Amino acid sequence: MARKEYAFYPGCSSQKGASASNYLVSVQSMCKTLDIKMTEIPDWNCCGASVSYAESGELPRIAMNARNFALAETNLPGQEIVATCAACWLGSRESKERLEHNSQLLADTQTALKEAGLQIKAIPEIRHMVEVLIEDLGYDELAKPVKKPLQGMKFAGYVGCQTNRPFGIAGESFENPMYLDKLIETVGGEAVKYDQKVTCCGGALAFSEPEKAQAQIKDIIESAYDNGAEMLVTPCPLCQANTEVYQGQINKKYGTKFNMPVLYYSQLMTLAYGGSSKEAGLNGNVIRASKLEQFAGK
Amino acid sequence: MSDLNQEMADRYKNNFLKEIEEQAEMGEWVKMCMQCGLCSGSCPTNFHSGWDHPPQEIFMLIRAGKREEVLNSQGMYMCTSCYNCYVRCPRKVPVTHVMHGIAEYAYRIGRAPKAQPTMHLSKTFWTNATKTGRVNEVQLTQSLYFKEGIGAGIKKAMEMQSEALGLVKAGRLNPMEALGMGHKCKDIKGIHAMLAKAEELEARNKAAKGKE
Amino acid sequence: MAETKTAAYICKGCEIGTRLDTAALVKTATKSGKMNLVREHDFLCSADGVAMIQNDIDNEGVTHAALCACSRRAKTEAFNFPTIAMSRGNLREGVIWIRPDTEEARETTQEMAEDYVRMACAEVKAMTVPPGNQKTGSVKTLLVVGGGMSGMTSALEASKAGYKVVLVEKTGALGGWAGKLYRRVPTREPFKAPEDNGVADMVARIEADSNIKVYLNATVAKTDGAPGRFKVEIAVESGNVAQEDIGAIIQATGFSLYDANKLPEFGYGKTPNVVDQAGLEALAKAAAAEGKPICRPSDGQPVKSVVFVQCAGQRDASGTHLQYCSGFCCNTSIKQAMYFKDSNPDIDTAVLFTDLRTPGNGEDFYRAAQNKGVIFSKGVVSQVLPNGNGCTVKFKDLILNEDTQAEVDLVVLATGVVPNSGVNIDAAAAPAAAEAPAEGEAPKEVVASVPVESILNLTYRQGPDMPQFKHGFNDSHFICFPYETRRTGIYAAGPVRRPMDILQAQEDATGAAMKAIQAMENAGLGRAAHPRAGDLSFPTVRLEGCTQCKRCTVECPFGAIDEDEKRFPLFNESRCRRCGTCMGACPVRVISFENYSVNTVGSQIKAVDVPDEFSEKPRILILACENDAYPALDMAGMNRNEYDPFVRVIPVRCLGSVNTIWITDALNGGYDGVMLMGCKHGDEYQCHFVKGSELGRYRLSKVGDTLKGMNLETERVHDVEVAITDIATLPQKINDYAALIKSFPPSPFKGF
Amino acid sequence: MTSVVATNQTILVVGGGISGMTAALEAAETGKQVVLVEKNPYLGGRTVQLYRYFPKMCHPTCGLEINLRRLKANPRIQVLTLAEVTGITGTKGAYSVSVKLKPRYVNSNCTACGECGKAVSTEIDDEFNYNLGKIKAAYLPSNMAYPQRYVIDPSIIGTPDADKAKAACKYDAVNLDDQEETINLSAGAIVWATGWKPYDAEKIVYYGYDRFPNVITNVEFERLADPHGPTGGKILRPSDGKEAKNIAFIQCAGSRDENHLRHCSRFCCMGSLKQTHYVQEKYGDEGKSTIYFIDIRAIDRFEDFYQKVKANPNVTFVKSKVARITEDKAGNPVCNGVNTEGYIRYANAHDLVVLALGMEPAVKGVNIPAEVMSDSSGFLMADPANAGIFGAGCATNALDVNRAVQSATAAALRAIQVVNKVARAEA
Repeated sequence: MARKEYAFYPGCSSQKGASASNYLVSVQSMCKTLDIKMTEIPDWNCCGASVSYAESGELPRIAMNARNFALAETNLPGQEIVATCAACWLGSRESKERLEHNSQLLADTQTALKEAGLQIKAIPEIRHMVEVLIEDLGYDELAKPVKKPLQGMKFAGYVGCQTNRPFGIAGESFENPMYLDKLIETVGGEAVKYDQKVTCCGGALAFSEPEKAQAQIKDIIESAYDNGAEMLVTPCPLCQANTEVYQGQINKKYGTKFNMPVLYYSQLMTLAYGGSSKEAGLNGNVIRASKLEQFAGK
Repeated sequence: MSDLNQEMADRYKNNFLKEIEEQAEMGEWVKMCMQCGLCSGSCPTNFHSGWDHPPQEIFMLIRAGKREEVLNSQGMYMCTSCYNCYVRCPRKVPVTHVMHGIAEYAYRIGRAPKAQPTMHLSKTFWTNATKTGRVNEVQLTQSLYFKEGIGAGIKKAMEMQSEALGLVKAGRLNPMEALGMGHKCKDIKGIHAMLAKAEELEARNKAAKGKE
Repeated sequence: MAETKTAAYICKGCEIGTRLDTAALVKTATKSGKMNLVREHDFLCSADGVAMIQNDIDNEGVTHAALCACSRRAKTEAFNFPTIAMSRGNLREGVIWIRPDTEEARETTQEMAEDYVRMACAEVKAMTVPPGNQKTGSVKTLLVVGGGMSGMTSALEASKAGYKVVLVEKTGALGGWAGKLYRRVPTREPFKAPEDNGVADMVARIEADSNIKVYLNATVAKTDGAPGRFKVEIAVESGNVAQEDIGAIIQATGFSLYDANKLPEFGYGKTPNVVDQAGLEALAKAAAAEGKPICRPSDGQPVKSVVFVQCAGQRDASGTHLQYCSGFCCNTSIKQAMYFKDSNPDIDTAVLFTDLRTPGNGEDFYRAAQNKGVIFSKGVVSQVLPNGNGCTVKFKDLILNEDTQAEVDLVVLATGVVPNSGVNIDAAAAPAAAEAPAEGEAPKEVVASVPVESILNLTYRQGPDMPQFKHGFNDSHFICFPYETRRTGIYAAGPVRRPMDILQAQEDATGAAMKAIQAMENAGLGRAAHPRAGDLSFPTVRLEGCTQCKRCTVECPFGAIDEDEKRFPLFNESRCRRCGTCMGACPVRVISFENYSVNTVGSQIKAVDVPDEFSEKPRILILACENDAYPALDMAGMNRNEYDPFVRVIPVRCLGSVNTIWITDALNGGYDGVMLMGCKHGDEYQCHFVKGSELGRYRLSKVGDTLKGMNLETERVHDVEVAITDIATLPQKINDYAALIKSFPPSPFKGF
Repeated sequence: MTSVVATNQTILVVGGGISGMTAALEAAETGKQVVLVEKNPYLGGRTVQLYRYFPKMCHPTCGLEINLRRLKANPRIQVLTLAEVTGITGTKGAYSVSVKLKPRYVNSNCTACGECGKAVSTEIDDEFNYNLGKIKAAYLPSNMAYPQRYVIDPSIIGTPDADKAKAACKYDAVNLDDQEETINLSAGAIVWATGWKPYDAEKIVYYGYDRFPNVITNVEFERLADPHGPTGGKILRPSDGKEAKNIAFIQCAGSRDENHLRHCSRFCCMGSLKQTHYVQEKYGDEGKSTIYFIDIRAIDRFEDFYQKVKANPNVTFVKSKVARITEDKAGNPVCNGVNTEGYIRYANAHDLVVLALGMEPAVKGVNIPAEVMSDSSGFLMADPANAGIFGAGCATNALDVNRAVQSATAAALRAIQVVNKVARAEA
């Protein structure tokens, strides 16, 4: 019997072989150490993400999320839904809010769900992995299993948007949230101060408006470098992908020499808890975090 | 599609604000804007290259009944969903959602600007995600690159080759997905039925409005 | 009257004892001060010291005491001896704190102290304790002129406090502007919808109130007398005149809307479909009465679209129309827009504004209107053109930055308010009262737009109505004292005082009632009103010496002095503020107060020891306004900002009370210079007696000739404008002036 | 034990700012007994912390001097400083009020000679100057402080410094055994005039008041401009003491904002317009001011003042709510936003940014009986039942000084109505 059990909503990017598979790997290792049991919601589907707004109407988008709620509720009764992806978390939470505040919408959603042989009674709480860590366990608990503090390593905690706005982590300010810095410090690393902590990475516009997105990404990485960071740390798959994958393109366009690894908080924690490179999913980083790999090797 | 546009134009005569309030998701918030400019000032994309209309100008245009200018605007598609405007708005207007809502409406009645890249992305993403219930990242990427035809697609694919390769090496991009293998939901039928019903209901609700 | 016994007390505390030779000071008080009793004390303000003085008063029969210690502004709780005449010699802030503690400074510092001791002795001997005059009127009935929201509120609030009220309304019904309203702007949370105008309820309360006597269709034909004893004649419809004894007066005569006919560019008068805010209220009332929607005047069809034009003829920098903002129009237009939206949400309702001004909770009202679908556009209207049964409104949209236009059924112009303030007596009066042209024009034009009949018909020497402030309002010039008018016991309330909405007007009217009640109470006890509240002294005049030059009657800033049938000045004591301007003005010096007179100051000037021309010790007299300059000098002392040892400072009630004889006496007495310190005058004057410093300076400008006549450099008399905060700069100014004086040869009048 | 004479015909005024003083004086000058309770060691409230008043540009201390003269001349007012009302029981016409008196450690023997100040060495935050500077732990709060009596800061009690202060006093005015006490007094009516506080600037996170030294508040700016303030009237910016000649004023910092203060605070527009005069006064044409605004609310004749400032070529108006403040390499605060008149995106660097903070009623969280109602912003509302407790000044609404005094004068009458009724009943 684990000390905490949740209905796990990995989301499209955090599946095996998907763009954030290394996130998944590290989260699993981290949870193992922390004795958190995450049971995947059977046959969960995509949240629709914010970007699907233009094609889908409100109801179809809500229905998609409602289906996940129904599945979680029936198969994992009484468990809160935990998402690791910022977009999944936001999409689900927004859907929950609207369903609970708009009876017409709820009724229509139920009618749609019936087509899939489902219905919702009570919508479970929607939590982000980070909330579980700092609210249900707390920094002290998270510090206990630390075997190898990440001494002398400088990270820029890159919070980005969707774990931060509009809901955010309780007690944090939208403009200057501290939780990621605290997590970094909890595992013995140093969190550098820089002013791009909550700048948007361009999100989905990395695809459709690459110039705009990359210009923003440049600001973020640059500021991280300027303030002495060796690596970026983020809680969001899309932030991770955007800030990591496009560094090459940015170098081409701006003549910069960016080569900054971008990690997930869960990877740092896994390592600090004594996990291997593999368990931390370091092999999943396009820009290899060699310093961490050596650290893990020791 | 465009006759739906005509139908709406006729239904709301010159009252574009009412049209938006009833037809666009969260459109009822447009009237609450006090033109302080905080949203436009908070928007990340606006910094880098100008766009035709930032959020609060869109709101003002709607009130001024400038239907074409709004529906054709690129503005809504510049939204990265960063929610800066949303959390800062002194009138608590959910700016992000209003922008999304107007974009969806423009698209629905066939007035969205042609070849709007984000529009295209949005469409592609949704189609992709709902086809199997889960996103097929490779196909998504492909269909995005090839939106302007094979040539452009290959060019872009080449540009992005190193990135893609990197991802593949890192085990974060599964070439097999190109062949439609990989992630999908079991109950695809159920999902499609559900979505069909949802779209039907939504259409019915919207159609019911503004008809007294 | 007990016989006079004088005493001087020298304090040795706060280093006075160590810095000064107090034994010598005792000698000075005895010898040249000629005090019957002189005592030293180590710590005069201590319980023991105070007891000592009290004992002398009780058992030694001391009637006059000169306390030579700290400033008159310090230790007032301790040195509180209301039964005797008392002066203060300022040895601490005025001497040791502004002088260096050095060997070479010791002698001049001691001389300074000795002079201040002499001056304190001289002053107190010239003083008597004001007995207070019980003859002044004791009527406690309040007259309220104007039966609108403000007037009704003043009446009800005064009655509630137990006072009788006479309420005069020139129309046939109470209610005023508010009575014309269909609804009023909400006064309580949630500030979301117009509420009942509240008039009926107030009228009912007034009718039920036995304290309140109402005259309808009545005007004030004549107001004679002074606070506590006004005799007011009220002309009633029948042509009869009613007599009322009145203690104090509130003028709550409200406003008229600015005449929209002056705005042809906005189509007013060209089509009935352009109305002002009153017009819209009328339409709304009519519609409500018939249970119909608001209709277009031109053809009686229901209004489908309406535009509100804010600031129509207001905030006009060109000076053609009103320069000011009328404050309430934004909320009023929002309210009127709601008339339409609440009845039918489909009516297009737009408000065109440049700055939307909804202060305080008005912001909630603004939001509520937006929520109801009222459109707000930041735009400037250039033209409104009649167009069939509608109007074309041309305007520049400042947000979309384009010229555009709207076709609407109805246009409402927010034209703003013009005060019903009566006759502008200053416009007619002396050049001293003339405003700068830019300021002047608009108000005159504005005032001209309402019939200028006198409202109070005061029999005052200085005119029939209250003096007006900027733009014709009967406002106060003081930020800290919003009710201070220049007519004692007469207060303005509501929009006649400054533009305001109903809620503010009611608050304002309650405050005005407070002041009026206070004025009645104090008049009855012969006490002065603000700012010398409670002062029991009052001006006495030796008529046998009066030359009937009328300067006092003309100059009194408060219109306190009339002329009797024999052309002698007639002092109306309860109108008097005790500023002393009349005393300063009087060329034959027949006007004085018991505790402040030509003599109390003159004797101090004479008391100063003026060394001979070989001593190289000039003497400079400083006459400092007690409200600002003297405190500034005090604080200079507290901050140890040193200044020249040859100055001798005498506080005066106001520059206006300075009689030129003091200056000529000083110069004749061998003083080398005279420095006058008074408050700022002119448009932004800071004089607490309004015109005091201005009049004082006007008088002093004449002294130049006297100086020439005496063959003295005109710079020897120097006037500085001083603010209470000039703590660091004032000593510098003194030193600079002293340096200038030292550059002149010694006064030739020394030793005569 | 402090003794106060008070009966059911006494009016208690809570708050010794300009509203409280006005209410107390107007009532007393009408012959009523008044007890005036102030939590600071001095009277005058926030107005005495202002450099100048709009629109006359005159000095608040000028009016304060008059009011203090009125007060000194009036035997009917008893003043309690360092005092806070902790509880009220009873009803209209018969209240029993408990007042907590904090120790001043200096008794009425004090002559304000200043020896104790010279003697102590400990320095404490200068609250009068919004902590922009330091002062000795034995101090006279300001030149105009009334009572004109020193204060010894509790922090040095029990330290040698306190003993030095005591030793330095020749008049036995320092009493280190002074204890906090709570007294009870009766009152027939109560005027609640506890005024306002500036909205907490740190809550507007995107302006970075907590992060950027050169982002300050409008109330702090008043102290910088005041010749008797911490910088001797020089407008120097906190980060490096450099003369701040290019200054931004951000309107509606907290006001008109559902995330902060829902109401419009009324005075801030005029306040900033006034403060542009300070910049002009200090630096002439070298001083540049930029006002970022939504609507300029210069109501009634204040419009004249606005027009004058508008005519000043050194003042720029930008219709825009600044979206975010950042800091450039030189440590200059940079205002980022969009000018809504023409949609010009700007990122303007300034030497100093002044946040025109809104007004929050200081009433919040104070124990006043239920019969006193406050609106959702915390401002006291006129009680329809007209009980015996009346709000005055900025405790009731966001007001400028002039309107606060009006409100206080009205409150005085309402209180008098109650005690007059009591008097008639008792007669």
